Order: sequence, then C-alpha cells, then structure tokens
Amino acid sequence: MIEQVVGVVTQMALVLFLSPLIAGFIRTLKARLQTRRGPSVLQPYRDLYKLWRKGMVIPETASWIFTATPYVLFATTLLAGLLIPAISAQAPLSLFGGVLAVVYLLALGRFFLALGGLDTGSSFGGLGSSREMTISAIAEPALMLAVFTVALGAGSTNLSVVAQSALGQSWRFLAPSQMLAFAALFIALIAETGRIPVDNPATHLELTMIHEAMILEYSGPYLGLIEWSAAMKQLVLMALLVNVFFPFGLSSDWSPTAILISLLWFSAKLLVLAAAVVLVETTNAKLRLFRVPELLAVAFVLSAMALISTFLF
Amino acid sequence: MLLPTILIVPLAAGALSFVARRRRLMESVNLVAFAALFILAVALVGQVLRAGVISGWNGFLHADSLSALVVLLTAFVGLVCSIYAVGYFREDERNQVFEGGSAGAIAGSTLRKYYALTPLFVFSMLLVALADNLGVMWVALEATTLTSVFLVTFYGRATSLEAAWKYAIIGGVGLSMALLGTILTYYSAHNILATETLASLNWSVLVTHAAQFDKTTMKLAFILILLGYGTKAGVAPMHTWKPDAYSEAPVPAAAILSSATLNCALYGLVRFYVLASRCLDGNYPGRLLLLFGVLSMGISVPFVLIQRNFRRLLAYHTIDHAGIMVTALGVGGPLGAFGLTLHMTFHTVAKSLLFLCAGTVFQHFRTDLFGKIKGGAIRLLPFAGTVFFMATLAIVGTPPFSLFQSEFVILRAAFTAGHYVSAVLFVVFGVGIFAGAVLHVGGLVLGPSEPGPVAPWYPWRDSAVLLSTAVLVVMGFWLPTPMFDLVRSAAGIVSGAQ
Amino acid sequence: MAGLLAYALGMAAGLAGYAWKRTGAWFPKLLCFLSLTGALLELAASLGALFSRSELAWSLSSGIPYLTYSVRLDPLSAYFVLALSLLAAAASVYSFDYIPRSLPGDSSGVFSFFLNLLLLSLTLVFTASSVLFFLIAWELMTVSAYFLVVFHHESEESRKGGLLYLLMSRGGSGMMLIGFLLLAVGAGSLDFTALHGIGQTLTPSFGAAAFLLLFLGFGVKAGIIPLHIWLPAAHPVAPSNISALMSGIVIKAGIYGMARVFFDFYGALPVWAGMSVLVIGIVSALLGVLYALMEHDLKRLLAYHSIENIGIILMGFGAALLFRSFGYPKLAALALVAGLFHALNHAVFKCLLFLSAGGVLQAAHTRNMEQMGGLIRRMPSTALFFLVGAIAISGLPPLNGFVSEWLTYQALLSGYGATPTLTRLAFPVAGALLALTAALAAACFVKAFGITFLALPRGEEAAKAREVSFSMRSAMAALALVCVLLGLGAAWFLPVFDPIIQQVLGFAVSPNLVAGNGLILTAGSLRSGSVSTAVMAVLLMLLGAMPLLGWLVWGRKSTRAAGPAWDCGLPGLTAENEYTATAFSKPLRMIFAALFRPRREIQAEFEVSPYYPKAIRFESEIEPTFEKHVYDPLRHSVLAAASWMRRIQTGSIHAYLTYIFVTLVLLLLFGVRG
Amino acid sequence: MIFWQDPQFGNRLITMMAALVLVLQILMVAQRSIVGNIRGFGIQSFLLASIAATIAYFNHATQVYIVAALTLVFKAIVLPLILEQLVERIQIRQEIEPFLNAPLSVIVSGLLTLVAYIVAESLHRPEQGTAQTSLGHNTLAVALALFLIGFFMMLNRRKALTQILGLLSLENGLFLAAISLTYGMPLLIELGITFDLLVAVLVLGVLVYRIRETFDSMDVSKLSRLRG
Repeated sequence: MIEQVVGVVTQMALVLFLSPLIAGFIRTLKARLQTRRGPSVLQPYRDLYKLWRKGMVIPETASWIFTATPYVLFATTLLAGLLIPAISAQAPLSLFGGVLAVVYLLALGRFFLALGGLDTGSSFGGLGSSREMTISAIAEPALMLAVFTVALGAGSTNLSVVAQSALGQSWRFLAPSQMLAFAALFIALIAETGRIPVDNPATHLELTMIHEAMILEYSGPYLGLIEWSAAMKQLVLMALLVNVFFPFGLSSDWSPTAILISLLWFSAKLLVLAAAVVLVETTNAKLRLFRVPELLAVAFVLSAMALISTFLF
Repeated sequence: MLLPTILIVPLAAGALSFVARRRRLMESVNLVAFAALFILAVALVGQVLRAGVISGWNGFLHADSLSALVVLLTAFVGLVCSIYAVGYFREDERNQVFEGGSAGAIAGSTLRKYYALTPLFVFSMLLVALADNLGVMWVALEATTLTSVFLVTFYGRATSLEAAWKYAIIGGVGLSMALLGTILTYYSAHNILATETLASLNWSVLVTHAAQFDKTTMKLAFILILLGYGTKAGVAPMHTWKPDAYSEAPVPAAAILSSATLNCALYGLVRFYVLASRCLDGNYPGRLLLLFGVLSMGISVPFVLIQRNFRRLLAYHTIDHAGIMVTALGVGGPLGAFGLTLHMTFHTVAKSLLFLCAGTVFQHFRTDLFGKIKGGAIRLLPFAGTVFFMATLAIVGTPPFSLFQSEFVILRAAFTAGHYVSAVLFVVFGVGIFAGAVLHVGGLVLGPSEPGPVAPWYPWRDSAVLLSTAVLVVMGFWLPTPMFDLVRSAAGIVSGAQ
Repeated sequence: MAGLLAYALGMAAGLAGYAWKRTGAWFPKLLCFLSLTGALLELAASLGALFSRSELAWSLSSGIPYLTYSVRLDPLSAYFVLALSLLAAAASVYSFDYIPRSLPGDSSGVFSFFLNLLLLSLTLVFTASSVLFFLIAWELMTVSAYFLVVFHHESEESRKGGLLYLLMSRGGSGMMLIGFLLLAVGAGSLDFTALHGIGQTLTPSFGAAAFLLLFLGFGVKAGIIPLHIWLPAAHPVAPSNISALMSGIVIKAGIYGMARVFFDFYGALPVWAGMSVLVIGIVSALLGVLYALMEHDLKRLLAYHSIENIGIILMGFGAALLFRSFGYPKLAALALVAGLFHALNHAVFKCLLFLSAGGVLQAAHTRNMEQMGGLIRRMPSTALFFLVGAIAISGLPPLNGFVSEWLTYQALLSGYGATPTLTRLAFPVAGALLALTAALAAACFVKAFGITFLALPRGEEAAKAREVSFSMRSAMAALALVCVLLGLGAAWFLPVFDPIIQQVLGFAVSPNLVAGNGLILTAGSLRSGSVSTAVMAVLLMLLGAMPLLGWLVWGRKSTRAAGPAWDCGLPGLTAENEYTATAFSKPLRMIFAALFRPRREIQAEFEVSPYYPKAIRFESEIEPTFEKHVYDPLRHSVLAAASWMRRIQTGSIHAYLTYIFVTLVLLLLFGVRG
Repeated sequence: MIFWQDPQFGNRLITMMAALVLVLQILMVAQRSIVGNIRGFGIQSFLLASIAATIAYFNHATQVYIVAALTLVFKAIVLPLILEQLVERIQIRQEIEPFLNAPLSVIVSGLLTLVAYIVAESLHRPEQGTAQTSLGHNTLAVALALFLIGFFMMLNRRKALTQILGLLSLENGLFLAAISLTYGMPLLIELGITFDLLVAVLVLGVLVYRIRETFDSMDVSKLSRLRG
C-alpha cells in the first residue's frame, strides 16, 4: 500500500518535472545541430514560470469550454502518465487502465483541445482543430496496431505485464516484429507530438501550423498548462516507447536505490530517443498536409508487417 | 326449405326492381333483399355446421360447408355493396354522369339496369355455390357472365363497350372450354356409373366413385376445366379481361365481380380439383395449379409497379390474389386447403372494401388516374382516404390484417410440402406487389392536397365502408369460433378429407 | 405486461382524440403520461426478470393456425426491453412539451396513437416467442414507424424517406420470412423454444441459406452497409422524438433478431458465418463514420453514426460467433457481452443526442449546421447534454461508450491468441480499424458540437434561439445521467449479462469480467488487461483540481481580462470568419477522395480584378456511392423490365385470345401425357 | 340382320357425317363472306342434329331425339336467322378480313386437326373396345378439331360478328363431343346449355349492335383503348 503511494507520488513528480527538461533538451540539441547556440536546456521551466505569473485574455466569443480545456488536458495527460511504467516495471496505476486507457485518455484531452480551438470563433482555431483531429485520426490505426503487436506478444494490454514480460525475455527487441512495431510507433509518436515532418511546433505561419493554431487564443497560465501538458504527453509517449521495447533497468520495486538506478537508465534511454527525434526533425522538411497520410500509411504498413511477422516467427 | 328461399330472394328482388318505377323503391328492394339474404346465409351456415350437408329439391341443391362459405361471403359482399350503391348512384346523379344529363327519368332507367341485374347476378352466383350438378353449376357460371356484361356497359362509354366485349368473348371461350371439360368428366365417369340420369353429374355422387374414373380422360378434363374456370377467375394468361371490366363497371358491381365472382370461379375449380385429385394422385393437378398460380402472381407484378389508374391497380391485385389462391390449392394438403379457404374469406372482405374506398375517391376527384390527383386524399377525404390506405396495406399482406396470416399459412404449407421455388417466388412477387401498391396509393393518399373543402360524412357510402372495415380489423385478431369451424370444414372438403 | 396495457390505453386514447377533434392542452399530456406509465412498468418488469433470473411467459391461442399470442420475457428479451423502456420513458417525458410545440394541434391524437403502437409493437417484437406472432409484431413496428416518419407528409422529403424505409423493410421481412420458414421446416413447430439450437439439425445448405437470409433480413432493419440507404433518408425527417426512438431502439430490433438467431437458434456456426458478420461490421462502422463526417445536416450526421455503431456491435457479434465456432466459450461470452453492452449504450446516447438535436432544431428551425453556432450560450443545458452524448459516442473515457468499445478491443485482441488459423490476423486488423473508426467519430463530434454550439451564431434564427422547456431538458438530463452511470458503474452493471450468457452459453460471465469487488473491469482475467472507469473519473477530478489549487495559491495576482479574438486585423470578428462544417471535414474529404469522389464548384464575382472578389460561392458535394452504383441501376432495370412486360396487355382482344389458345394447345400436347 | 339395324353401320354413318362437319368447318375457315359463314354454320348444325338423330335411332336412346330436335330448331334455324337479321340491320361489308389469308388459315386448321387427333389418340382404349368407345374416340377427335378450329376462327377474324360465329362453331364441337361420347348429357343440362347459348348470342348481338353504333365499324381489332 505504502509502496503504491510512493510509486504514484514519485511517478507524478517524474512526469511533471522531467517533461519540460526533455522538451528543452530537444530544443537545445536541435539548435546545436543547426549550429545555433539556442536557449538553455532549462528554458521551458522559465517559460512555464513566466506564463504562470502573466495575466490572460479570454476571447469574448469563448464559452466555458475554452476555460475547461486546459484543466481537462492537464488531468488526462497526467493520468495517462501514471498508467505507464516509467522507472519501475510496475506502473503505479496500471491496474486501473492499460495501454488502451492511455491512448483514449490522450484522445479525450485532444477532443477538448480541438473544441477549445473551435470555441474562439477565429478561423485559425477551426483550422487547427480540423487538421489536428484529421491527423490524429489517421495516425490512430498505425499506433493501435503497433500497440496491439506488443500487447499480443505479452498477451495482455496491461502495461506492467507487458513491460515485465519484455524484461523476462531481453534481446527480444531484436525480433523483426518488435523492430517493425517500434518503427511504426516512432512515426506515430512524431505525428502525435506534432513534430516535423508532420507539424512544426515552432511556427506560427497559418498555412503550416496545426497545434499552435488551436491554442492561438490561449495566454497566461492556461497557455502554460497547455504547453506543460504537451510536454508531458511527449514524455509519456516516449516513455511508453522506450520501456516497452527496451525495458533495460526497469526496477521491479520502489526501493530508493532501485529507483535511482532505473531513473538513470530511464533518462539515458529518453535522451537517446529524443536525439533520434531531433535527428529526424533536422534532416527532414515539414510535409504538406496532404502528404502526411502517406507517411502514416507507411507506419500502418510497418505495423501490419510487424503483426504478420509475429504470426510467422 | 332454406336453400330454395336463398335462391328465390334475389330472383324476386331482381324481378321487383325491374318493374319498379321509382328509384327509392328499387333501392329499398335491393337493401331489404340483401339484408334478408345475409340473414338466410347465416342461417344456412348454422344449419350446415349442425347437419354437415343439407340438400333440397331432392338433391338438386346441395350445400356443404364449402358452399355455405361461398354463399356467406357472397351475401356479405352483396349486402355491403347494396348499402354502398345507394350513396354511390345518388352521387352519380348529382355529378350528372348519366347520358342525357341529370334528367331523372333517364337516370331511373339506367339505374334499373343496375338494380335489376345485380340481384340476378348474385342469384346466379348463389346457384353456382348451391347446385350439386356440375352441369347446372356450369350453366350458372355462364349466367354470371351474361348478367354482368350489361353491368360493365353500365355507363355506355366507348371504353365500357370495349371492356364488355372482351369480357363477354373471353368469358364465353373460357366457359366453353369448361363445358368441354365437364363433358369429358361426365364421359370418364360414364363408363363407371352407366346411368343417363341427372344424378350422374352430381358432384356428391361423382366424388364417391372418382377413384375409378378413366385417368387420361380425367387429365384432359382437368386441363380444360383449369383453363375454363381459370379464365373466369382471371388466372394468367387468361386474366386479360379483368382490368378492363373492373375499371369500367360501376364500383359496387366491380366490388362484387372482384371478390364474390372470383370465389365462385374458384369454387368450381375446387370441385373438379377434388375429383381430379381423387382420380389421379394429388400431384398432377397440383403441379398444373402451382404453375398457373405462380405465373399469375408474377404477371401482376409489373402492372402493379407501373400503373396509372387505381381501379386497374386493384384489378391486378385481384389477379395476384387469384394466383395466390390457386397456388394454395396446388400446394394442397389439409394445410394448403386451409390457407385457401382462409385467404378466400379474408380477401373477399378486404378487396370489396378496397373497391368501395376507391369508388369514393374516384367520385370525389372525378378521375381514377393517379397522375390527375396530386395527393392529399387524406385531408380531403379523411375517412375514405385513411381506410383506402389501410385496406391497401391489408391487401398486400401487411399485419395486423389477416391476409398476412393466411399467406403465412400457405407459405408454411408450401415449405413443408417442399415446393421451395414456388414459395420463394411467392415471397419475391409479394414484395414487388407491395412496392407498387404502397408507392401509388401512398402517393395518392398522403402529400399536400390542392385546396378544397373537406368531404363530409357520406351516410350511405361511409357506413358501408365502416361496416366492412370493422369486419376486416376484427378478423385480424380473432375469428369467431363458428366462422373458424366453417372455414376449417370447408378446407376439409377441399383437401378431400371426408 | 401491464406496460402493454398502458400502451394500448395510449393508443385507444389517441384514437379517441383523433375521432373527437376538439381536445384541450391536457390531452397530449395525458397521452404522453400513458406511454410514460407503460415505459416505467416495463422497466420494472425487465429489471425484475433480469435480476430475479425468472422467466415470465404468457400465451393465448387464437383461432388462426400458428398464431399464438405467446409472450416470453427471457433474459435476452428482458435486456432489450430494458433498453426500450429507458428510451420510451425519456421520449415520452420529452414529448410532454415537444408534441404541443411542434405538431399541428388536432394531430397529437393520431400521433401518439402511432407512438404508442410503435412502443407496443417493439415490446412485442422483443418478447414474442412464436414465429408468426413475432413477424406480425415486426411488421406492426415497421408500419407504425413509417407513419411516424411520414407524419409531416406534406414535405416531399419525408414522404420519399418513409417510402424508401417501408420498401426496404418489406424486402428485409421477406427474407426473414423465408429464413424463419426454412428453420421451421427443420423444427416441427414454430415456437421459439422449439427453435432453440435448431441450426445444428438442419442440412448445411439449409442452415447456411437460413442464416444468410435472416442476417440480411435483420440487417436491413439494423442498417448494415450496403443495406443502409433508407436509414439516413428516414431517420432525419421524422419528428425528433421519433428519430430518437428509431435510431435508439428500432434499429436495435434488428440487433435483437440477430442475437436471437445467431446465439439462440444456432449453436456453433461455420467460420465463414462469423467472418462475414465481422467484415460487415467493420465495413459498416468505417463507412458509416466516414459518411457522417461529410454531413452538415445535424440529424443525418447522427443517423450515419447509428450505422457506425451498429457496425461496432456487429464486430462484437462476429467475434463471438468466431470464438464459438473455434470453441472458446469464455471469449465468446466476452465478445457477446461487448456487443450487447454497446447496443444498450448506443441506444442511450444516441437517443440523448437526437433529443438534444431536436431541441436545437426547435430553437434554430433548421437542421443545417452551417446556420447554427453559439448556441451554448443561449441553451447551456442542451449543450451540456449534447456534449455528454458526444463524449460517450466517441468512446472516450470515462463514459459508457468507452467501456463497451474497450470490451470489444479486448475481445478482438484475445481472439489473436486463441484462434489457431490464419483468421487470427483478422482480429487485430479489426481492432485497428475500430480504432480508426473511434478516432474519426471523435473528429466528427468535435465538428458537430463545435460548429453547432460554439463560437458565433451563423444565422439569425440561431442568434435568437431560446432554451427548450423543462420537461425536454429533464428527459435529456436523465439519459445523460444514465450515460454517466453506465460508464462509471459498468463493473456493477455487468452481472446483468449473467443470465443472458447463462441462457446462451451456459455459464455466468461476470465473475471473470469483474474484479476488485466491482471496481475493476477485466478482460477475462486481471492479467490480460483491466480498466476502472470509476477510479479514472475520480483521479481525473483530483488531477484537474491540482492546477486549480495552484491557481488559487499563487496565481491570484495575475489578471484575467476579456478581449476580442485575433481577427487578422479585420474590423471585428464576424460569423463569416468562422470555420464551417464543410471546411472542417475538408482534409478528410481530400484524404478519402477515392471514396467520396467530391465534386466542387466555385463561382467568384468580382468588379475590378479577380484579386478583389465581391462574392464567392463555393459548393461541394460527395457522391452517394451505393445509391448511385447499386440502387439506382437496380431500380431502373426493374422498372425497365416491368414496362417491357406491360406490353402483353396490348388492348387487342385477338392477342388475348391468342394467349389462351396457345396455352390450350400446349397443354393439350404436353399436359395429357404428363 | 338388315343394315339399318346394324350399329356398326350406324357408327360408319356417324363418323362419315362427323367428317363432313369437319370439312365444312375448314371450308368456313376459307370462306370469305359473312353470310356464307352463317349458312355454313346452319348446315353444320343440321348435320349435328342428324348425327344426334342417328345415334338415337341406333341406340334406342329416346331422349336424344329431343336433343336432336332442339339442335335442329335452335342452331340450324333460329340462330342463323337471328344472325342474318343482325347482318341486315347493321349494313356491313360482306367481306371478312382475316389476319392470316385463306391458304395459311387452312394449313393452320389442318395442323389443329392433327393436334386433335394426337390428343384423342392418347385417350384411345382398345382393351375396352365396345362400339361406343371406338366411336367415341373417333368423334372426339373431330369434336376437338371443331373446337380448336372454331377458336382459331375467333382469333383470326377482325369483325365482331365473325367472332360470334367462331364461338358458335366452337360450341358445335362441344355438342358433337357431348352427343357422341355419352349419348348426350342429361336432358336438363342440354336444355340449360342451349338456352345459355341462345342468351349469349342475344347478348353478344346487342353488344355488336352498340359497338356498331358507337364506333361505326365492326372491326374489334380497333377496340384497343384499354391497355396496361
């Protein structure tokens, strides 16, 4: 029982306070690769702090949906973060919802975010919501199928079980099915977190922006909450990826030492993955909106092949 | 003494209204006669249920439950139509449709044609049902044609002449085929019975010896009978006179033609079917009947799907139902027979009702073309319009109306007897008929109506409609026990269980 | 059964009211009250039957052969009666004010006559236990629904929709009729109890034929693709409380029939059967939601979603059939529960959505979403209830839609491990497509809710819309509450399925599916996956409260002002700047262009140069694939054949005589020796 | 015994007359004038009447005499008179325009006779070879032929009146069948049938008259306004 509480608290803290760091790391690394100096790694913390203290402007056209959205987004993302194994193979709340719950919680958040975008009445909001819902919709089957492939391997949708079975048989990630599924999930991750080549988080150009367009009217603490949730979502998905496929160093209990070691492992894996993301971002240009489906189709095919190969091997 | 009375009443009524001068007199004579006739018919049913078979005029007249059923249905239709006719022809006078305009005298002489001929028409149908002798039955059936020809020409339009001519000629040919069939039956029986007396053509006598008849002759006879009485019943491909005659005759007459006369023709067919299935095995007549039944169902579909005139639409419905009943007879067995008699009962009520509603609509809009009526009958004729739609749903076999149940019985019989193809075709054609009927009648009844006063309650016509509507609805859920027994024992006679 | 009586009373009263024209305002209220009583009584009866595990049967034989008025409330029936009575209660409460407001005065009598007839016949459909009686009840349901659909029969659209509905239903019932009779050939009797498991005793060909016929026959009513085209035509044109009932429960009659046939009359079916059901389910779900996305008629959109959800239900059924034919009863139970539960859930939230859409219609006087907007301020509670329904139907946690979709996923996933052959691949693919469907549904309802309720009103009607009356709101509230309860209390609700599964597969299911003393929902076992909507809901509350606390503690001093939204520097933000429904669904229209074949035309009027247009008219429409490529050719060929056939009635008596003559000669030549 | 008491001789006589009737029928098919047709029908009926009489004489079946007398009176005398009167009253061209020309019609009639014989053949029962059955099966063929050819006349001719004639000769076929197969139906039936026939002719006559009035043409192939 006490262990449960420790686990929940630790993981909550982890998700809350590690996520901006990852975002910052990605930003800095990207700048460096583009031979810019770039902001400090801690810049996201500063941004959040600043936003938190700023006043905010609510559009007159907006209704309570606009106000509720940040809270819902925050809550769903954080809860999703509690359902996944981060540093311990035993995800604290995995009993209350497996991988399906994670995906659908994120979907709930997105649902409200899109509504918030429409609520402002400005055409950017609608544009953003439309594109966001479209892309997430066509990203869904690839994501799910890849997730299924993993789940089928473990014979469960409970992420703890999945992680433990992965632990049980290490080097499993070398199996072709795992590699393919990983590739598919990686593309899905890029789409979900809105990074190049699907979306450019840094742009405010109406032709290209998706996520930014939705939250264009948000300001102050609300904007802060949304940015933070975005960072958390990124962390959650990356954690899911690394821990399901490369379960090295996942501690099996919540003793301090174990936590410490696995925390190191965890951050190391995250950094590697982040580096990979950055690599993709810097080496690719953003795709036209109607090219994105092709990318995601590739992802779907990959995961389908992953499925078939589990059937074969 | 009951049987002769049943025959005399309409005869007398006919004669009376022939000499009658005033319209009221003719109307009342008809009303009284048919009311009396209905009571007598009910009495007959009672006696038959008690005594089984009753006969009169030393065996010349003979009534078993099948005849009783036909008599009852005929009397019912006659009653309803006589009530309706009063209102109908008064409306006609108001609309001045008779040649020579509204002049009462001419109208009177024209009306006499109806009021004198209809009772004779009914009389000949009753004789068909009550005559034991197959020859007499044939004569009576011929008489139904002859008496109804002038009902078809009632309005004296060119088209009604044309219709009457087709009706008379085709009917004549058909009945002469039937006569040849009768002669051959007599011949095939002749060697066994070897009597020249009248009794040797009595059905009740023949049926007992049917097993020993000469088989080939019987086959030939049955073919001719099927074609002959099939013509009278409007079974395809002998159905062609039907839509013309029905759409030209005055509506009450058309109602009688389409329900009661159909029953009589089928009655004749059934009598010979019993003989044939006794003589040959049931298969031979069965296959023929199935062929013709399914054919007539199928032939009526396209005409119902594409139809401009709602009285012709109803005529094709009658062809369809003739097909259904013939199929039921062909399926045979106690179950098929039961389906036949049930369907005969239900169809008689529904179809006559349908014609009456159509008549009211026709008189209100002064046309029977769907195209001319933009729709909205339900607003202009709240009662008749509604019942028209309802009865249409009933006639295409929509629950809760009872035709669905009888058709279900027939289908079940067909499936248990293994006639899968016919049964499936039955259902398919049924869907087609349904589509056509609902398409047209729905468009007629529903929809926006052109402005106009809402029709009042027509005392005569609407009460007649109301009467048979009530009967129709009640029969959907519950059949009175004596009625049910009658239908069942009639089915027993059809299936030859004695 | 007292419920039936109440409905009958309602019908009688309706007729009376119709006959006796002048009735006060109390009259429609009385009628609604009658149907409400009926609904409540049935609710009690069904709950009693479900929890007391007692079958109550009652039979009365009529003169007509095979027609026995026999009614049996076994668990399966009781379950559907439960759904029915929930909806009926809500609809009749809703009607208290709906009927007087939106129907011509004297027609309320005949309206509620048909309404009560519909409810009555639905009850009979769910409870009838002999073939003929079932068919009669079925047709009664169809016909009464038809009259309700064409109730505003002055409008061309509703007549066409109703006609299409009636004709296709008749085709369906024709197939059902043959199917049932084929079954009945095997069993001597026509009683449902005698038909139990009859599928095994039939010869394979008969069994297959009967199965297909019944599947398609019921499929017409359920609106499976490609037999669906009547559904979006008929449901929207009906009065809203009727659309709610039709999309909510009438199409479930088809589902009930399938459940009855697949799992009661048939035992283990061959693999192709289950596979075909699964595939049809997938196709219906996917195409349904895709077509829904393209609609901007609010009620048509909802109607297409009914097709989608029917598809999801059929996925459950198909999986159950497959498991059964592979011999995994436990998985079959899981899949069956998923399907049945989704049937109930869909009934509830679809009814909710249609009722609130009805409110919107009453306020905005249009079904076109492009004319709406900003309604959340003028009708807040309607908006809230619609939002609840939207979240539920999008399958988002923690509401009931999520639970049943979760169960479906779990069933499909465990199918992979269980089934040996190559068919196993079908399951995860089905799951992935289900995911796609759900995501698209979410997108669609973002559009529906956002365009309808949020931002600025696009039409002056919408601008002066008013909140609907109390009774209508309370009906929606009740259904919304049921959505929440079924979502959070799913684990507590599951035991309801025990008697059903007991009846079908012979064991109780809830012990495997419920853990953590009714808090956690599992897929067969804790290990194979579990979820707890209740805990999730609580946690969401807490976590959502966290930033609020933070706000209260630190964020006090930060100001909170209201200002105009960014309008690209134009003078003021107007409704013209808003994103439209058409624009919202544009990306998907482009992506799935192969399916939609969109046609667009743009006309620009300009004075000086094409760069300064005065007005731009953009119109775009998608191609109705099935109507264009399947049904129109069919209709045309049938009509052509008919008009060709009609030539035989030439009008020439000589031709007529020739027909007879030829027939005679042929029969003489070939008949006699026959 | 003397030949006029020998039933065999009687049968020969009857078959011969039946053959004559058939020939007459075929001649009527070829015949082009209406009046000629009517006369032909008259003779045919007369022959039938004499057949009836012969049968009555050789088989001592007294009631068949009455039948013969009836036929003589009605069919051979009354009906032709009525018809000719009708022809007088509605002055129509004496021509018959058949759909098929004369030679073709005759060929068809020949074929129909063949059909009739085939059918009659299948009814032949040599094993029970009483005089009557053999006679029956000969005359039955002729009767069927008359029937079919009469039918063919009805559908081959345009004029209303000629259709009536077709119907009548068709009825003659029936009569031949009745009289020769079974020595006549029971008397009452015969009466009924004859009476019916008379009424039918009257009814049809009235119709013809009114058609003539309304359409001022006798061509019933023009009566084709009711279709579909």
